Amino acid sequence: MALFDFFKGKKEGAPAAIFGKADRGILVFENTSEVIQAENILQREGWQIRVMGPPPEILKGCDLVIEFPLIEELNIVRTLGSEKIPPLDVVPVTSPLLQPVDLFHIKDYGRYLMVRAANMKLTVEKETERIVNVSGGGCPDIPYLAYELVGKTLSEAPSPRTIGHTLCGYALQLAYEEVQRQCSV
Amino acid sequence: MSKTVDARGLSCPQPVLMTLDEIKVGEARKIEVLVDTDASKENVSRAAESQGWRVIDTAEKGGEYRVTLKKD
Amino acid sequence: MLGIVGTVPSETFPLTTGEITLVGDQIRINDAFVAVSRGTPALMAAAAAVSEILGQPPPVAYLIGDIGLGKGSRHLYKFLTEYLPHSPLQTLTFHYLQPIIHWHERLQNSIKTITPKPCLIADAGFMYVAKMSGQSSLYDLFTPDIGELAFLADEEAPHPFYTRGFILHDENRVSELIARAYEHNNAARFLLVKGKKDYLASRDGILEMIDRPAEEALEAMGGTGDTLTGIVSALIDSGIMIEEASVMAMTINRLAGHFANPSPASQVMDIVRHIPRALTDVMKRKDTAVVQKCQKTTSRFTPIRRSSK
Amino acid sequence: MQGMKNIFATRWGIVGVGLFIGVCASLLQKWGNPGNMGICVACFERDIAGALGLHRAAVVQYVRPEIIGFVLGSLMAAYMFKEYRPRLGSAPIVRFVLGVFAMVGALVFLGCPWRAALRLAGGDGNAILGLLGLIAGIWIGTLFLKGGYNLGRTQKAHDAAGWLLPIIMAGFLNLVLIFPQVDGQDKHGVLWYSLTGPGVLHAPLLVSLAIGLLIGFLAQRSRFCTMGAIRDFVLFRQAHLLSGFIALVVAAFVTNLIVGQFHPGFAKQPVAHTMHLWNFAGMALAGLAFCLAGGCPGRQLFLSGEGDSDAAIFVLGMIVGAAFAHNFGLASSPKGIGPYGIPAVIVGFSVCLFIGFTMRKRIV
Repeated sequence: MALFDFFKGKKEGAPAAIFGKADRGILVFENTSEVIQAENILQREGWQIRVMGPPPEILKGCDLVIEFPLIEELNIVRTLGSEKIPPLDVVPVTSPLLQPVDLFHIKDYGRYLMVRAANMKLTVEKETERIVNVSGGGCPDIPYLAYELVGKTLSEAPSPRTIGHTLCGYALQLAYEEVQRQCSV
Repeated sequence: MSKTVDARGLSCPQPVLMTLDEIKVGEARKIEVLVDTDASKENVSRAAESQGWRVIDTAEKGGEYRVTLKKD
Repeated sequence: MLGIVGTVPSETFPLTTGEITLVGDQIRINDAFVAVSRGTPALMAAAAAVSEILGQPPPVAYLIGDIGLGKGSRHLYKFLTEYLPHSPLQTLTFHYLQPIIHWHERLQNSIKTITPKPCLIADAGFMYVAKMSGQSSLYDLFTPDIGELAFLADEEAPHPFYTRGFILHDENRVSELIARAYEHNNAARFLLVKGKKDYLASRDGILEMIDRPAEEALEAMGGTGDTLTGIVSALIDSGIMIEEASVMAMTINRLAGHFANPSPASQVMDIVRHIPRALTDVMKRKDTAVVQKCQKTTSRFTPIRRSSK
Repeated sequence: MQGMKNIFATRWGIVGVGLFIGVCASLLQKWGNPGNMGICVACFERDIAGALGLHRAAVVQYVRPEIIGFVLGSLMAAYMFKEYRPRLGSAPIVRFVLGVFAMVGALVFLGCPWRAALRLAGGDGNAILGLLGLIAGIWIGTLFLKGGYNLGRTQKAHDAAGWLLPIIMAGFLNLVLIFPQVDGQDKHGVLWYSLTGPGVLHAPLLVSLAIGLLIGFLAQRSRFCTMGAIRDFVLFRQAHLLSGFIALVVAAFVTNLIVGQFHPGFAKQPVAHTMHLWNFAGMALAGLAFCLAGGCPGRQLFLSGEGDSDAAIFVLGMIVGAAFAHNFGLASSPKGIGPYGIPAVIVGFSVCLFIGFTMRKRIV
């Protein structure tokens, strides 16, 4: 019986890896801040897109790409062109894309609440919703984002998405969204 | 110099005795003690600290612990 | 001499090199004043404070503005590639820079021509790019926090953002993460892991752990890791061995944090202000420890001093 | 302390647990348990042996829910804190024999270390001799430990192997529920009950069970051990467990004072005799056996709950030892030691010394 199961398991496992996401493509941009702007525009237009990490062979450093349905290629490229952020390249997905982090870690200090997303930590004072600290992250926009965010309330502060340019900034955006969710509960 | 004490499968007070023996030998500045119960982990840590050693790490793997002790 | 390479969050700040001095709550490089809030200026401030007490020449800054687009970082990479082979630096600390793999490789090629090889320390974005390039083992010291350690341990992640979920940022699994980072050659010769507990590790595993004094509030505070990297850089440059310098730096940073009596809303300059006192304290303790050791040796009448293994 | 999120394993944790046990023991006595016997692991296991008909001493027959609670409470704590570690194979037969003679020694004194402490807290001066004997026995044991005595390593086992003693205990509880005590009857179904003597005296079943569960839970977390308290102090001058043991005595003493259960003296103490030498010798034998087996009778129950099957064998040894003690007239009574108590103590010592001297294979 065990032997039979073993072969059966092997047969079923194989095909999924070959087919899969051939109907998806990725948009490559100059830098992460363009990715984030493009994401804003495309989401506003209602397309089913996701921000992902590039496949390892085209990775340059600190970059993100947008995964999109290949069928919509023409419309999407036209839209981005009219918004003055044309992608550098459009590639069909062949190798697996890197998964962004989806884990949050929340620590309650009583008066303060800290949320961590990937490598970024954001701390707010619960009562006033004032951002009191930003830490973690090694990309150069983090000190800048911290400077812009710390001391402001969640509603006053610019969202990291609009002024950040790197992956760390993107992680901070995720932490920022999670804090907002936590504070609105 | 680092030594390893394997006290897995032994019940109290053997892990503590073996750790203290190694401390008394006085050669090692770092001792790694392997134990497999929480009580042994705590007893070994407590005994080492009473001898002026510090526990610098307690790592768990598959229900076993590696307690790393250090002498300044 | 210690060189510190990094960025400030400004689009207009020009490439600035020169000795770093602490003036009030700011650092001064030539005629430029920079506020010490976090990031590279915090690292520089801490290093300058330590160098001053030790009577060492002040550290030298290689600083440029970059808000994350990478423009300033590229400029700095290019400058260093040409400049470093002719520099008198013994210790180089790299900090917030945009990770760009091909520039990192060019910079490393340039560093390889320097003799004797300077001590290389990397933190933040520059540590990321060192790992992305698979060249971590060229470095002497990395100073990651737990999350960044998890990134070093994940042999597939090109950036901390992609660290896989099963590699937890768990304080209890530090030794496992360290072992994994070394297994795939994604760690420097030494790792100084910053966190609730600070660890010093090498390929042989954890060498030291310091968890006192403990201040809960420091975890949320931006810049506490930067000051630690600054302190250890200045200590190493003064001639102290990396192991010893790391242990001292962990204690000094914690003590300074403790003296500052912080809340989660404290800012990093509160800590920098207390570094001189913490450093003096640690030096004093070290002196007495040395004296005690000597007395022990003489009282035992042992003519041959045992070499420390 | 590094890696020690377990607050019960701190100094204040163990003191707190000692205080809790002391107060509970005193109150259990007030609520119905026999005099100075709020909790006595040896006596209660002996009562269980009687209830099962393994011996027919009519005055000590009752399935004590405290014992059941100890094992099941510890099991719960071990599972809740992921400390359940099924293990077995460290010289089981030796542990069985040690359990037998630990019980024989305890029944010559009329109590285990727990009861010795509670007797002291109740004013029974004979307990001092017992405690001195306990210390002497453990001291002998530590000499063997220093000389390299050990029973070898355990091995990992199936989860279910560690469940067996808890299942047996749950089975006992089940029997009590099926065959509860009927007034005036000495037997209901398979269980025997006492009509006179200490076996009649007991707190309400649910109270006993609840306190047993709580103590089992806390003791598993804190590693409370009365033998270890003395052993660790003698062996490494470490007072951690000892502080818990002392806390137990103090708490029981204060509670006894408050509820009027403190009666100082030597003569006419409840379930006790005044033959000092044999109070001392009996407890010395028990102490030596506990030390060689690595835990007091309570600790053996808690270890059984967290998966240590060798400790479970020791527990079964004690229950069988209780049957021997009463069937062969080895156990004492308030009138004095039993007819064969003296030779039993001598045989017990010989066996324990044999074990201590011969089992010192180096650990590999």
